[in-house]
Amino acid sequence: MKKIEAIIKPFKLDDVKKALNEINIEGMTITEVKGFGRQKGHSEFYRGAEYTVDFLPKIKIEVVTTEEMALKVVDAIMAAAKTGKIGDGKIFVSAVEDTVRIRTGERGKEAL
Amino acid sequence: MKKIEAIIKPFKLDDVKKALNEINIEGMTITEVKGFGRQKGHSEFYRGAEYTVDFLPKIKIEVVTTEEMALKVVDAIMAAAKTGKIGDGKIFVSAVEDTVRIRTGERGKEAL
Amino acid sequence: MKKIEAIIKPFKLDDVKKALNEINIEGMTITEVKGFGRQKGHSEFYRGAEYTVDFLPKIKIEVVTTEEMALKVVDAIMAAAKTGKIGDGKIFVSAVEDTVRIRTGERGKEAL
Amino acid sequence: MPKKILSMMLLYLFLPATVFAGTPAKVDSGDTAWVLVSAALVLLMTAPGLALFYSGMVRKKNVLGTIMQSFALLCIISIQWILWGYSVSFGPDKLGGLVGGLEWVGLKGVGLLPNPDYAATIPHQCFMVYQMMFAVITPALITGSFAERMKFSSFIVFSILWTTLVYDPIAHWVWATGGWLHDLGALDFAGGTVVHISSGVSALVAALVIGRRQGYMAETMAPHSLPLTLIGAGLLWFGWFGFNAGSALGANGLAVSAFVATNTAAAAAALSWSAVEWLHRGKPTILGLASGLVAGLVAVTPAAGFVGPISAMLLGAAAGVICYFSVSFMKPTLKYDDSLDAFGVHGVGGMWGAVATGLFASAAVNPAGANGLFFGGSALVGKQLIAIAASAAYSAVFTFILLKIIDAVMGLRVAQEDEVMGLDLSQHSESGYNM
Amino acid sequence: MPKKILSMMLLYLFLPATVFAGTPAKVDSGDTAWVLVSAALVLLMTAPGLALFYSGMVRKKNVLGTIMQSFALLCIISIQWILWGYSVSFGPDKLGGLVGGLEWVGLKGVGLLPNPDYAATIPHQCFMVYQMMFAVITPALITGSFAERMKFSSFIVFSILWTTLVYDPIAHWVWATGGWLHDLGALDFAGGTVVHISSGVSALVAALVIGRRQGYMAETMAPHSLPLTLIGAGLLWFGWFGFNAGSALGANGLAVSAFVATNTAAAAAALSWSAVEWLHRGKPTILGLASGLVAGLVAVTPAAGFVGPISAMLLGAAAGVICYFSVSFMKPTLKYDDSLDAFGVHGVGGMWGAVATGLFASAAVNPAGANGLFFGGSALVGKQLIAIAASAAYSAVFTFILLKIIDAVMGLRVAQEDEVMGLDLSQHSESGYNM
Amino acid sequence: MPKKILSMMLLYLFLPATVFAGTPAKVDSGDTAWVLVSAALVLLMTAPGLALFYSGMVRKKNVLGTIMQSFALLCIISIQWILWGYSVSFGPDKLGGLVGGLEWVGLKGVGLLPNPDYAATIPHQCFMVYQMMFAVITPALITGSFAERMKFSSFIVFSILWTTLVYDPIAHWVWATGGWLHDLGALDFAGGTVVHISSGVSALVAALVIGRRQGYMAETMAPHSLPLTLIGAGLLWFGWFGFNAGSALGANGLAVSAFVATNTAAAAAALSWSAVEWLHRGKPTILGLASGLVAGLVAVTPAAGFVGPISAMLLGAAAGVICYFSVSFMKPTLKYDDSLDAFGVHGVGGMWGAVATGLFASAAVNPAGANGLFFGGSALVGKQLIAIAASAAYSAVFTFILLKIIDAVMGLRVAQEDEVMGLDLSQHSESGYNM
Ligand SMILES: Nc1ncnc2c1ncn2[C@@H]1O[C@H](COP(=O)(O)OP(=O)(O)O)[C@@H](O)[C@H]1O
Ligand SMILES: Nc1ncnc2c1ncn2[C@@H]1O[C@H](COP(=O)(O)OP(=O)(O)O)[C@@H](O)[C@H]1O
Ligand SMILES: Nc1ncnc2c1ncn2[C@@H]1O[C@H](COP(=O)(O)OP(=O)(O)O)[C@@H](O)[C@H]1O
Repeated sequence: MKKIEAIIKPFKLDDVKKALNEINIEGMTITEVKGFGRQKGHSEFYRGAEYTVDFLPKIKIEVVTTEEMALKVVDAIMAAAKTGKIGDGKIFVSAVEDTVRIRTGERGKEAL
Repeated sequence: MKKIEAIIKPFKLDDVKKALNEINIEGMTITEVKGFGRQKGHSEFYRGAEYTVDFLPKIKIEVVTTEEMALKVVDAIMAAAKTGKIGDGKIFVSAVEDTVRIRTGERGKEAL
Repeated sequence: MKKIEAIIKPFKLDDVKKALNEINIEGMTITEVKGFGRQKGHSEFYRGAEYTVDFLPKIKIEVVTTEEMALKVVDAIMAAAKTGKIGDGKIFVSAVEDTVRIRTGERGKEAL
Repeated sequence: MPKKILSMMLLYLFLPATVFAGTPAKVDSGDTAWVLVSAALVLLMTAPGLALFYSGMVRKKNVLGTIMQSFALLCIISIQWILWGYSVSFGPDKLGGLVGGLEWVGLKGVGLLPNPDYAATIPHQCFMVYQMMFAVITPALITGSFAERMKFSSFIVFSILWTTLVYDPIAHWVWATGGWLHDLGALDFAGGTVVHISSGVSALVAALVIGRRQGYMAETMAPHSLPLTLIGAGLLWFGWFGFNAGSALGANGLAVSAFVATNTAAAAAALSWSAVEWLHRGKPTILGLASGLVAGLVAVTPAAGFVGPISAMLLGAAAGVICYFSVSFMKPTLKYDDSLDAFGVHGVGGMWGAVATGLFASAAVNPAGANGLFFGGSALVGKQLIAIAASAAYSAVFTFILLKIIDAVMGLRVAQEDEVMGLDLSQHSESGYNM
Repeated sequence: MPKKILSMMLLYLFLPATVFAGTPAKVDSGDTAWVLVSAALVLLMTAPGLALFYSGMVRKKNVLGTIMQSFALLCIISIQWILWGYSVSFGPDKLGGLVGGLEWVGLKGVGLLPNPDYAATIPHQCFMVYQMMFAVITPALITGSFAERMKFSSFIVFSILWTTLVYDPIAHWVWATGGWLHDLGALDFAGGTVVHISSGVSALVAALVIGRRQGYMAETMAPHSLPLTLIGAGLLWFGWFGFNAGSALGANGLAVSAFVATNTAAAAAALSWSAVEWLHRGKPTILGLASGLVAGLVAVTPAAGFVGPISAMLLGAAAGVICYFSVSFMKPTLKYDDSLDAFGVHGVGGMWGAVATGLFASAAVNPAGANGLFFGGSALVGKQLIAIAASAAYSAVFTFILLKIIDAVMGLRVAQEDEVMGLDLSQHSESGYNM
Repeated sequence: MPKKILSMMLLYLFLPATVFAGTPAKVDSGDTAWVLVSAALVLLMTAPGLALFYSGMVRKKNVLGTIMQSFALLCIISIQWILWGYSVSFGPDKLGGLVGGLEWVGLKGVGLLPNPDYAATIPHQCFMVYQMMFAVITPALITGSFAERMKFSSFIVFSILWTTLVYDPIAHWVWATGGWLHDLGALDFAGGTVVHISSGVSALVAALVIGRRQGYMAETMAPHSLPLTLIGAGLLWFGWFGFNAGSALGANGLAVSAFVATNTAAAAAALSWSAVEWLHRGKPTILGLASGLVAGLVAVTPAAGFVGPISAMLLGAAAGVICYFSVSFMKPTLKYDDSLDAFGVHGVGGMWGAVATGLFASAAVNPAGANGLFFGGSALVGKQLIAIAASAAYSAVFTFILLKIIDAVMGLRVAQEDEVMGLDLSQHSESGYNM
């Protein structure tokens, strides 16, 4: 099994969710994160003080899926999350050894 | 070493924490996440608009532990987090190559 | 490729970011998490009730990087995040199979 | 012709008989200004004051459900009061001091000239609308005890019945011309008995009948946003000047005296609660300070127009200590779940205030009052105890009966999974925060 | 000598001619107290009342931009009003009832003695500053329609021009001595036409000219913090007593009557909105209740000083239902993005209120008013319809022209990526929350 | 018999000698209504107004600790004032204008009849309680300078001593019958010297003695919730009408004039601050607008009852610019950590206001005042400068001594790890938000 972690721009979440549903991915977990990268941050002013904010809001999507589906998932996210502008984000793929569904105790692919 | 990631219902956190402490797991990290799965979401109404909310609040628990303990941890979480209703969540197991304790520089099992 | 996940004390974030930039790490993702470990929590009082809080605020930093850089990253974080007091946190290292840059479709090291 | 008849009928339906506009000679503009401001201030106490004070203390998933209860009561009781509540409370006495008659239903006869029975220098409707705000806040206080678990529909039914059957009669006993506690000589300047004892005791009964929240004393139920609670506490203090000093029904020396007593008791109680907590827990909390100030405001309510500033200080300081103990020891010992301490602060504080009025009242401050025990009057304390006992017993019994009937008919409590999900989503399909 | 001349010149520049301090015989202290309090209350409605009501409903990234619009208007119109706005609105009539002259520019001649044309018992400046607060809140109401997407600089230019060219003349028509709608006999006690119809209709035009938000009807645009909105709703209710009962310009029977009507209509509308929603959606929401109460307050505004409590109840109940439908059916059907329902609540509610004044007004409540249709007066409704049509048409046309010109000159809308980023960062370089 | 003696003794202990209820002939109900409302408004400024204004600007971990300081002061100074503060400030003059005697300790002799020395138409206790609210807010203003790092216990000790030894005497100098600055003819309508200069200068000294926050100028210390700050700013503006227009001590032309001046200066300063910021930074911020409006309110405070609207506009516009520079240039250059700009806004704004009173005051507005430089009076500015110098020097010296003593005895600052953890947990064992 593979875990696909994608860091995307927050306003792309709906599109990505739809793209994943279209390829029958029906489970995912998302987290609000902050990203630092090439995308420039911005300045904020509070009275005398100027602060540079370079951690920008991003959404992390995690999908655990079968090896076969993994590539499709990556492609689907890529297509849906792309704006072409700096800061679109990254996708990381890694191995997952086992999955368990808490409700039933099913393991492996059954549990996805 | 293994990393056990469990996505659970938020109100089960206390039970899971207790179950883990009972098997002498004394370190863990939790994150507020949102999950999409088979569990049905709900509708919200704001004046004229109806929004369907299908990302539901979940807690992600991460425990890094030894291979030997990994199974015990999975079982403990499963037992404590189960309600038997859809949406109880998933447990994912993956490999961790190394662990470091920042305070002391200890590595590997020592660092857990 | 390696993924380095570090759980650190929140007020050390700026130092860690600087340390990483110094070794030319220019991408990272951070998440607000809560940690349970040896570090003692505290009590809070709300009228008649006393609650023990033992999940403490921490920051999780995730950096995906090349095998060569991985050790440097670990060392940089360790040096920057250390206070020497309990609760300084952990660093976990694991394997990442692939990375994709959404904007360009680049894969592998190019995408970092 | 038919048109004229129709309009006459409508006139009869829509208008109180004696409504005449303009300012009759006897209306004093300064007094009217003060009582109008006071009415607005008491409204502010309920919404958003109490709504915020309470909603900051609940868990995030119940923030809207909690605010909703106060706002809904403001709307519902505003209508109830005009249709029948004012008449049942202040209408011509029936049954020898027990209840008001229905002569003033729909505000018939309640016009813009003063009614000297109640207030000689302001329009009768001004008195009516000022009293309305008291009828609004009283059931809202109860909501603290069953917070986070009551069905919204049952809550509405309960509130209308409770206001009509419990609040309105007790208001009549104490404040109406001919009310039996009024004639007995029990003193309640601004509502210690009528507002705080009635709501506080009913709150205890409600907490017992409805039962504890799931996870009570096991899970953390820490306040989700103390800044909200503190905004509420500030607005309550501010609004309470309308509540207490407004009860002088004019901008005169008595109002000033009540204003000073109110402020002093609130401050003293906040400090005494904090001091006891500092000794007991090692640190003073801001929720403690806020709870203490409310306890002081509650306790001084019946006494405000009868005591001098130093008496108010002593009375308030005692209130902070007494309510601290009721909340920190009595409640955990007896294990009832009075979630936001409606009984612990309003019930206990209200009873202490009623007793304290019997101790600290001084005819030198208000000749229309009486001397309390410390000022040589021995009769007053007894009357105060009768008023406490009567209103507490009546509230307890009727609240119990009402809740049992409603429980049988439609259920009091939300379903178990709805309680886990929270009132905001389960009762109102909304989330407090979408951040 | 030159120094004396300089000081004389400065005196002339800086001071209204007839300013004299102290309390002239005719000033009534109670009336003055009430109108000063009312002016402060109406200020509170705008900032922070309306600012919070609106800002809780937008997305987190626009919270400051939304609050900023109300606060900026408070500052800008406060200055505009003193420099020329009051004169254009209430100055000596010009053009046969269309506009005020410039005689009172810079408050020249607007002193501390009463001006009996407007209010015989309070200083003229007291009337001026009370009216100022109305001029402040009116453009602030419009901001709900173009929330989350308007350029701050363009917003400022629009607001100054709109207030001068739309609000000030309409205020003159309706309230100034010699204003043509005033002389026609159209009734508008506290600003149904002047405030709510003018702002509501302009809001609709603005929503259409500026266009929908990106992602409208596709993305979730749920309110980011309903507790903020509810604090705002509570402050609006509280402040509206100043708005409506203050419009009696004294602490008298009329003020009391308006106070009671205001409270009653708000309560009835909140309940009727909630009831319809409960039937339609299966649950009552707190945003619904809050919207309903504002709808009731809007609708009773023109009527407050002319109707009794039961009329206010009926008028309010209808307002809740009518505005519910405008917001829940009309808007989604016609697909315009009146983001926070400035038209749906203020425009529609204001028109209903103006019509309802023609139905429910009763000379028995206020002899200075007239009888509406239900009380045997057949002429009033027609006059009300003329007032509605004139103010709506005038507002629509001028708002359209103004917006088109500003769009051509400097653009109305923020850049696309700025809209995605939010107004807080793009217009003000600040974040609402740093938690 | 013994009982009667006891009650007499208690009477003597608990009651001011001349307390008599009812409305004596000379009390004016309109004036009393206005001053009571004003007292309530000034209370609202401190809690929750200032508490929110300040607490929104600190980091999340200090939100409660910051709110707590304002609330605790409200309680503590309310008691201090009754026990001895009012007597030290306004009691019979001692030492030739330097301080009040202890004759009025415990409000002995401060009753419900007017004291014509201070206010001829309202009860003496009404004046007393109105003045109490000024004594409450003044030390609360200082808390902005040492926010996020002061020990709570030391803060309390400091505040009681500071109010007694600094505020009370300065209030006596300026406002008491016989006070030396009063007799000198220095003008301070509502507290520019007494409230803002004294607190602002003390704030600077406190910032210097306590030292900078850990991480100052290195870490981000962005406001955690600007919506809280904006609610506070709105309540401050609203409450300031009580502060300034209430200082007329009646609902008369002077109150109206002060009301208009207050509103105008606030608006002008908010706009000028925003304009300068727009030029300097490229964008106007809402925290800037809010800071500007407070600067305007501060600056107009001493002048409110002596200047016309156009003067107020100029005075306010200058205040916005001056305070912007003090906050944006002076503070970063000199590198002191006046965390929430208590000196930058209140100290600097207060001094400008006191000078501006010497420039813009006009006897045509208030015959009880004097003509400032621009109106032909050359003497006033000098007196104003003496008042500024005296109060600033006295405040600075005594604040320095007090802080040094407290530091030696019990420490001023929380431990290093407590500062990192935040005041909420370390001082009060509570969290502001549990979301
Ligand atoms: N090496 C990395 N490890 C973890 N996260 C990364 C890494 N590089 C980038 N990211 C994440 O991806 C986001 C986008 O990266 P950025 O360099 O801004 O633009 P782009 O995706 O176009 O290359 C960052 O905000 C960060 O969250
Ligand atoms: N393939 C997946 N990858 C990542 N997270 C998942 C996946 N499937 C489910 N989840 C997480 O598990 C939660 C529960 O899944 P759900 O399908 O609702 O019920 P159940 O656990 O009973 O099968 C989801 O809300 C989501 O957070
Ligand atoms: N086995 C573990 N798995 C995941 N996270 C852990 C584990 N052990 C510790 N942590 C994280 O590291 C943080 C610090 O650990 P703690 O035991 O308090 O101190 P130290 O890092 O000094 O050993 C914890 O708060 C938790 O977030």
